[in-house]
Amino acid sequence: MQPWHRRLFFLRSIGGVSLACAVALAGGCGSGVAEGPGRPTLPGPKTFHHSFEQAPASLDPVQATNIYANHVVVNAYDTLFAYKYLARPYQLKPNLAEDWPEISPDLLTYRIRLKRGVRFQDDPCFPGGRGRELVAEDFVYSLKRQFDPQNRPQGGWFWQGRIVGIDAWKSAGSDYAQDIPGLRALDSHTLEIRLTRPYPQLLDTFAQGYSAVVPHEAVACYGRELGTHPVGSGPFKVVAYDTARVVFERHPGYRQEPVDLAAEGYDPVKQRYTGVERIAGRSPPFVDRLIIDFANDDASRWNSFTKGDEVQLSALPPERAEAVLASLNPVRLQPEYAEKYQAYSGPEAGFVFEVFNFDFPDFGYHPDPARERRNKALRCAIIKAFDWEARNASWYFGLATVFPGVIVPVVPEFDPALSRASVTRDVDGARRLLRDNGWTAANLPVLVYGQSAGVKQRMFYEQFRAELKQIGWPPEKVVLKQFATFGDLSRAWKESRLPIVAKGWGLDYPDAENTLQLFYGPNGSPGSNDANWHNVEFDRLYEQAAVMLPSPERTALYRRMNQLVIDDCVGMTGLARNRIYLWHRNVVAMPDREIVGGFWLKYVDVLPPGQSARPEGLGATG
Amino acid sequence: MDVLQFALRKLLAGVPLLVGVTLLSFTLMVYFGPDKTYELLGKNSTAAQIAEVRHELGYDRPFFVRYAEYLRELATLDFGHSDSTGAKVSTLLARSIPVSLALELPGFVLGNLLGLALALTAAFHRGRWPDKLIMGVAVVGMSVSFLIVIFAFQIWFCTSHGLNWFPVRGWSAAGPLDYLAHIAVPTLATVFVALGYNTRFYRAVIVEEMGRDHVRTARAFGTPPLRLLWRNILKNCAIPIVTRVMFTIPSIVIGGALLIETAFGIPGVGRVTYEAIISGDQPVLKAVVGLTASLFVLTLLVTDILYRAVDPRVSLQ
Amino acid sequence: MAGVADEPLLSVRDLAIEFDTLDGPVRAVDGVSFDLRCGETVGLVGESGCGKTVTGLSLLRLVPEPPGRYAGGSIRFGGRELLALPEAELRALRGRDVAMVFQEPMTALNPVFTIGSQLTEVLRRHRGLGRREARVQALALLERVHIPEAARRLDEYPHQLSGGQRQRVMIAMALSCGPRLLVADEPTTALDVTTQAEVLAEIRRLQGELGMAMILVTHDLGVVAETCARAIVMYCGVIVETNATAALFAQPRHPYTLGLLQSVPRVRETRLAELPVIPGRVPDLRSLPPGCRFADRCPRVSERCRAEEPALTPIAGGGQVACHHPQP
Amino acid sequence: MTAGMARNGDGVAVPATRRTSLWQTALAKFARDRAGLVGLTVVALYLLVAIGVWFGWWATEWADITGAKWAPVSAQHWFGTNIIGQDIFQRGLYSTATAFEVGLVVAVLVVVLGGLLGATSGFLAGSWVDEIVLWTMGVVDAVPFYLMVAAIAFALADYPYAMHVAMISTFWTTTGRFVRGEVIKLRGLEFVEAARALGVGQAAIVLRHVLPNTLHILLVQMTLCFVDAIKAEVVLSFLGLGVKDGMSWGLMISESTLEFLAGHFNNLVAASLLMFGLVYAFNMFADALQDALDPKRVA
Amino acid sequence: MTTPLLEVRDLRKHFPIRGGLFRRIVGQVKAVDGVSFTLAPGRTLGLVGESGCGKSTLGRAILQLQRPTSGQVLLHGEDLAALTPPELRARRRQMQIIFQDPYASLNPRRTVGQAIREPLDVHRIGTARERAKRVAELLDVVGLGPAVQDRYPHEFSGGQRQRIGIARALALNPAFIVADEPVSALDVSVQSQVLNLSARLQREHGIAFLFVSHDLAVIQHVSDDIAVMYLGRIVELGPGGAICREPRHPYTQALLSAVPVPDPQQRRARILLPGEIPSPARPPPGCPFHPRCPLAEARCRETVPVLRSVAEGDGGRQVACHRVPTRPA
Repeated sequence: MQPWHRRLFFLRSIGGVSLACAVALAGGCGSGVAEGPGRPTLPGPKTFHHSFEQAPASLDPVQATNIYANHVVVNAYDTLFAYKYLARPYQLKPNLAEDWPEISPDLLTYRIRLKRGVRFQDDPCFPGGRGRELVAEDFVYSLKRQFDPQNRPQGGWFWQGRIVGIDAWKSAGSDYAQDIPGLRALDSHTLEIRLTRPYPQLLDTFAQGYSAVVPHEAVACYGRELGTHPVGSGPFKVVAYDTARVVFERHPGYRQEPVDLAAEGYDPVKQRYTGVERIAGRSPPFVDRLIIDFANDDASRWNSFTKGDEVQLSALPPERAEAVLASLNPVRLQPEYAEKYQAYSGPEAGFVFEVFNFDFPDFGYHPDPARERRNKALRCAIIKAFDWEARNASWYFGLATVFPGVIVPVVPEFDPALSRASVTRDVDGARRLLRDNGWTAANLPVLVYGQSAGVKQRMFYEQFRAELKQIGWPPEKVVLKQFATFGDLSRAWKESRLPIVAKGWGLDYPDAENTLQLFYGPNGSPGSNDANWHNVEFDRLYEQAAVMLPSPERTALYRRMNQLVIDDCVGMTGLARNRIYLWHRNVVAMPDREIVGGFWLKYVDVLPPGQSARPEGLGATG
Repeated sequence: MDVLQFALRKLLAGVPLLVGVTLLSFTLMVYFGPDKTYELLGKNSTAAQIAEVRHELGYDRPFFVRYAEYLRELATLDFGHSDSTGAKVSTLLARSIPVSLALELPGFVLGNLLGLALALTAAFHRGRWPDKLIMGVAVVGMSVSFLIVIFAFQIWFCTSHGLNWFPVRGWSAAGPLDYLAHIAVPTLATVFVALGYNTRFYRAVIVEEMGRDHVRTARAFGTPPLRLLWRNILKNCAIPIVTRVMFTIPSIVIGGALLIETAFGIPGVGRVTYEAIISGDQPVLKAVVGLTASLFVLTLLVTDILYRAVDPRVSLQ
Repeated sequence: MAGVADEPLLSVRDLAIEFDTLDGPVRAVDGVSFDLRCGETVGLVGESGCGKTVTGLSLLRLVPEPPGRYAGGSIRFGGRELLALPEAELRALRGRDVAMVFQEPMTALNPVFTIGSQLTEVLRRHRGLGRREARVQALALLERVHIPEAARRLDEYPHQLSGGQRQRVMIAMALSCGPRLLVADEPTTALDVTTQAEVLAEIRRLQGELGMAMILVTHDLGVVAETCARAIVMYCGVIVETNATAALFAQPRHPYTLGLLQSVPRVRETRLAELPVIPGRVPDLRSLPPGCRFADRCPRVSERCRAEEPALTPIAGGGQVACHHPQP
Repeated sequence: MTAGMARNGDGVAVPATRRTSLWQTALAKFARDRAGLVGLTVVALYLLVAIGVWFGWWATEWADITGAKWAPVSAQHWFGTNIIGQDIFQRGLYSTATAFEVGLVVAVLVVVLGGLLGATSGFLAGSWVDEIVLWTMGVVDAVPFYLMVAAIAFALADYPYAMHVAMISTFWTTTGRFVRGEVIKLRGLEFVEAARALGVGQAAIVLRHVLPNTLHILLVQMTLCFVDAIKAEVVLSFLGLGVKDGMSWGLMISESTLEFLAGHFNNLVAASLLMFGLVYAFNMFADALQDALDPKRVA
Repeated sequence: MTTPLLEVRDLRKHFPIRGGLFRRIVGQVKAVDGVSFTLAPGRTLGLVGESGCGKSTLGRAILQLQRPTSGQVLLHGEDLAALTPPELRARRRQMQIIFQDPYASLNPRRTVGQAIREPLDVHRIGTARERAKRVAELLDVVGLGPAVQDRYPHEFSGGQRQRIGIARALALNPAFIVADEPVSALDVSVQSQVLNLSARLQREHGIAFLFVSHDLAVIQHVSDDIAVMYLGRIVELGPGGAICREPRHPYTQALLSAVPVPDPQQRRARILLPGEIPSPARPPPGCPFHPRCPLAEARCRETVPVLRSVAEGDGGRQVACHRVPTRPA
């Protein structure tokens, strides 16, 4: 899920992490990069400096739970598959895999061949300090790590119950010497995976940081510290990492794979201004050094970006949108910014939403069917009272997309024609609903609005309370309950203790299934169905769609499920933010942080200062 | 021998304190503290996974087993690995403590020296306008919230809404200029706020000392003012001054300046600690609290020995 | 020695010292005048609050300002006007020409420096001695005031000495530069009787040896009687009587002096049933009665006393008394 | 001899001017302190504001959305509006009441707790009770303030007064130490010994002779604590450990951090000024009170 | 002699000195070290000695304000040291104390009336009206007048406060009062007033006094008998007149000779004692006075002299000195 809700407000508002070198790094900051033989002599290493609003907790792939972690993991490690650099909507491509897998007709057996000659980065954990070749057994080992509790893995749910024998392997004590029948290396470069039932998203899961390939030598050598000391086969090697920044250097032994722009989904009309044509036919990575600052604070990132050129690419803080943008759709910069920067706007692969918890008889399921009907009216009234546009205006500066239901705009199954009634404010309608169903200020239940401890979260509550007051809900019956840590909030969700769950969800893969599963009955608490909504028809449709490959039929099923969620007034949903990226003109990039996150970094190139990546002949803005 | 025995006795006396602090902090911050479990869970978890993670974290063990484990870690100074990043706790602290020190020492030293200077000025002009002016400003300093000072200075010195002279956040000690640029505003804010309290404190101490008989004696023997200040006032005020200075040390070294570090995005130990609290990173918490307590006990000891050094009347008994 | 042969060493004229209090200024010393010749010892006696200590301090201009203030008069020492002297010259004078011994030897010495350090400090400043020389001199001084094991004492701190020894150190310090005037402010009040006797004997001896003038500020008539040639009696900030000690004690002329002398218990052959007393209490300096300050307590009071403040006038027998109706 | 004031020849004149208790003396002294009086007046004004809030006379719409986002300063919105269109002036006024609630609750309880424990340990100095109290103080003081407060706030996450508990349990040691020191001093004074010599019981000695003589310390500590509590509230609320329900200056300041980047400072300025006014006035008042109650200066 | 009102037998008060790693008791300060005497009703025993000799501790130990380490204090034949705290509180009606510091001995937060009434309240004597009457009476007796009872101590001068202290001590009509340096802090003119007052009250009420002072002249003025203390022990005890006329113990002699006399005509020979008073934590062996004694000889350094009667039959004079000849058998 998207970690917006876990930014405790203090982190968010003031908790900028360091922009520059930490003391420990001071020595390594300005020197010490050996230039590869035969490279043109440059004034210094070619460096790309990026900023990011949060530090990943751990760099161990088994804990690559969010885009922040994935930004590092997918660049330090390799995954079998990856998303194409430029294709939108997102498309998979083989990465470590030599080609697409051979899939049995029953969709249960996958045979994947790996590229030969892929080497791990040099590291003291290997004999002689030299990285060895990556083999199929490494992938098997890496996936097993997701089922070894000692690693505190977080990605097991992708494969649990789906790969034959993997759960048994875990319950037998996670003994790496034991084989898993459904996960085998047939030879040094061939994998065979057998499923218990069709899993159309399987290859997507192999593009996740969770499934990145870890050499067992590194685990043996670093143990828990693998989380701070990645050893992979990716394009970059982590040379320094703390809570303030991560510094990568080029992995000199990275496989030579010239960029085929067409294969990456290049759209000359929309993407030519970025200058990505310059990388065609060259083998990434193109920069010697990659720095990602973790700066929680918008202001600090924005300042670093605009002040010098130490940070070359950053997201535009919504607060600055009015000052920087000339128009939003399409994105155009004000002239003074357009001279210096390039911009791109893309929708978030995820959304924020608030759902009712149906475990609460006050407005969820109730033994008395009449009361349950009245409860539904109550929920619908609250939904009508909720003002998405106000939230968009206040907090996202109008840059977000409000949409009905739970199928987010970024996935192919999104239906732009869907009625917007469920996200349109209707105070009179809400009052009428309450009145017609016998709800008065006296008998309305107390609403506990649970949030994490942040000022923004608090203001959400204040906004919500003020909106409810307008439909006649007494303000003292809307109570805020803030949780000191995200863990505590998460626990309250998982223990089904909060009547309203407000959270965000980041897509793991570009498939509506990823958000629809949030409403699948068996996923109830402590699973991801925080609403604890149990709809027989929805569950049936979900199970039916879950084993289907993408098709119009599946899309239809998805949309019916979506409508069920809307019709039962399960919650206020939803809003997807747009991110606006700005980067210095000498940077060649098509930035993106959605879905897995970070896979674009290896394609970034930096021109000498003063040069522009923007092709001649294009307008100043675009 | 005397000093050694004294030190031993004080250390011995520090044991109950250490037990108390560790017990209190363990109970509050670790046992009832934030729960890491739910941050380590996958997105779509099951009850079995929850139990699994709790077991991995050791939450399912009895209180006293966990407490004993804590004491063992403290005794061996081996706090293991962070639950969040997996980094060694010692590495984490070794990285952040110097940052906090480098960040706060200038402000601390400057705040105290300036406070002392202002206090002396005020005390020597007691009752006249320089005194009234200085003390009036000191009350202003005491009345402004640190938080507001930080924000005001940050906006004023570091953003385009003001002078825009210094980096708004971050930390770098790559070179002296870099370092100065990064500590300038935090130091200014620290000094501004500390000055009010320091000036008042030092003035009270100095005025009290100035009223003592031996100062009159020294004047009666023609001691010039500067010598009077040094020999009869400052040296004799050493105990309260040493106390104040010494007891700030544990909080700088281990506590860090949470607000400054958070507001200026400086990866010092204050932030590491606070992040450990909010993310429930118990190994880090245990280390910080345990080390603080130990340092506190040590400070008590060193302070007592210093008392002896600055004032011969204090007996080591 | 500077000054005209006839001029007294110290000449105080109409000295007035005020203190600021919450209730406004209070005159602690009001029109005090007296002279002191070289080598003379004068006792300044009176009860607490009579202004004797403030007068003593003013001779080195040590009255704390604020809250104190010199409100008038003059103090001439060796021909120089102390009240007009710049601070730097005063500093050169203090400790060298005029030295002072204080009441509380415990607090009057700096507790954080050794005896030797404090002694040599004075010697080096005023006599320009080198470190080693000063130490030799300090040792000699301690021996001179009869401190046993003087060499060891030099390296000790004040708190390691007994009260009597501390006061001896104070005296040694005061005498270190051979001052012409010693102001001793209740030098023995904090000491036990037997120690007091020793310290007084020491002071007397040294004063005789060095030939310096001395003002002994005390509340103890016995101490004055045994130490001083002349006595000045103060009451409520003014001098009420002054005379040679022998004459003053033999025939006190001011009713206050008489009352004071009579009310002191002494070791007598036979116990008295009752001590003679001065009735009433010392008036508050903030609300002094008009006329004689002693009028309310005086057995010889008349209307004139309540209206007119008596001036210090010479009397037969050499002294001076401020009384409209002096005792015969 | 003053007429009618003496007896027996050893009778004593007693001053005719009449001031009674030390409290009245202190009051008289305080009344002469201009800065203190100004401070007190300003504090009283703030208190009036707070009372108005408690009785619902004003600032009733502090939670309502009454305007546009970031409306500028106008007759309708004296300090403009915030990011969701709430009136900043009303929120500032409402926060005054919060400040008083926090300040008073914390100050009173700190003084009660610190006074009781301090007095007990002081009176029983050297006993095991004293040892335990001293140990507790040492333990509490050994944990850095914010760490301690954060820990308590987390441990009591569900409790609306976690912040108050946190402040009280850390602030009391200062008062406790002061009172302990004073009680040890008092215990050695002759009037306490006199009471024992008269056969007064232990409890009565503490209640009648010891505690009343620490009241001036308690009062001064209470004022200092009040200020500290208000200042700490701001920081704690800012850190998300503070006020759970309602509105406070600390919350306003934390709110303002959402607005810096967009160049809106109304929240920060309003909360800062309001808070500075109260704290400065209270500091002046506390100073004057301290001077008035200082036994060294009561003469 | 009649039955003594108060009899003190071999009273000792030791304070432990702690030291070492574990703060063990490493020594004792023998503040009072084996003191015995008797006091008859209505009489005054003057206790004189220099600072640190244990005279104040003795007074407090007798009153059980500091529980003695050993020995007996018999008041009317009853051993106070053996009583439980409640029993002791009841006995406090009979014994009182007047303190040295007129500023510290009255609670600044309580009025004069409350201070004087407190003993009556504590011991539940009389009705409220009777108590009020008694307070007025007492204030009258000490010369302050009942009008002052609503005032606070800080409004009074030192002498007046000492009168209040006396009134408080008298409230319960005690048989015995310890006066601990009651006039040391007062000016001469006030001192004589207070001395006269206490003498008068003693005569009128027949109170026995233990009058503690460092001032031999004051002691001689007020006392029937005088006890001279040195380092926790009584070195000489006897009728006041006799002791002052003809002191027998070398210490008493030195003490007497050191008292300054306000009479320039009377120049006496001083006996100057060498050295300092030793610390009571490390008293010298043998006679505690021997290091400073001009008469000291070998046995003085070894054996502690006991307080014993000496010749001449002058009212039971006792001296603790080897060099003073014993009364012939």
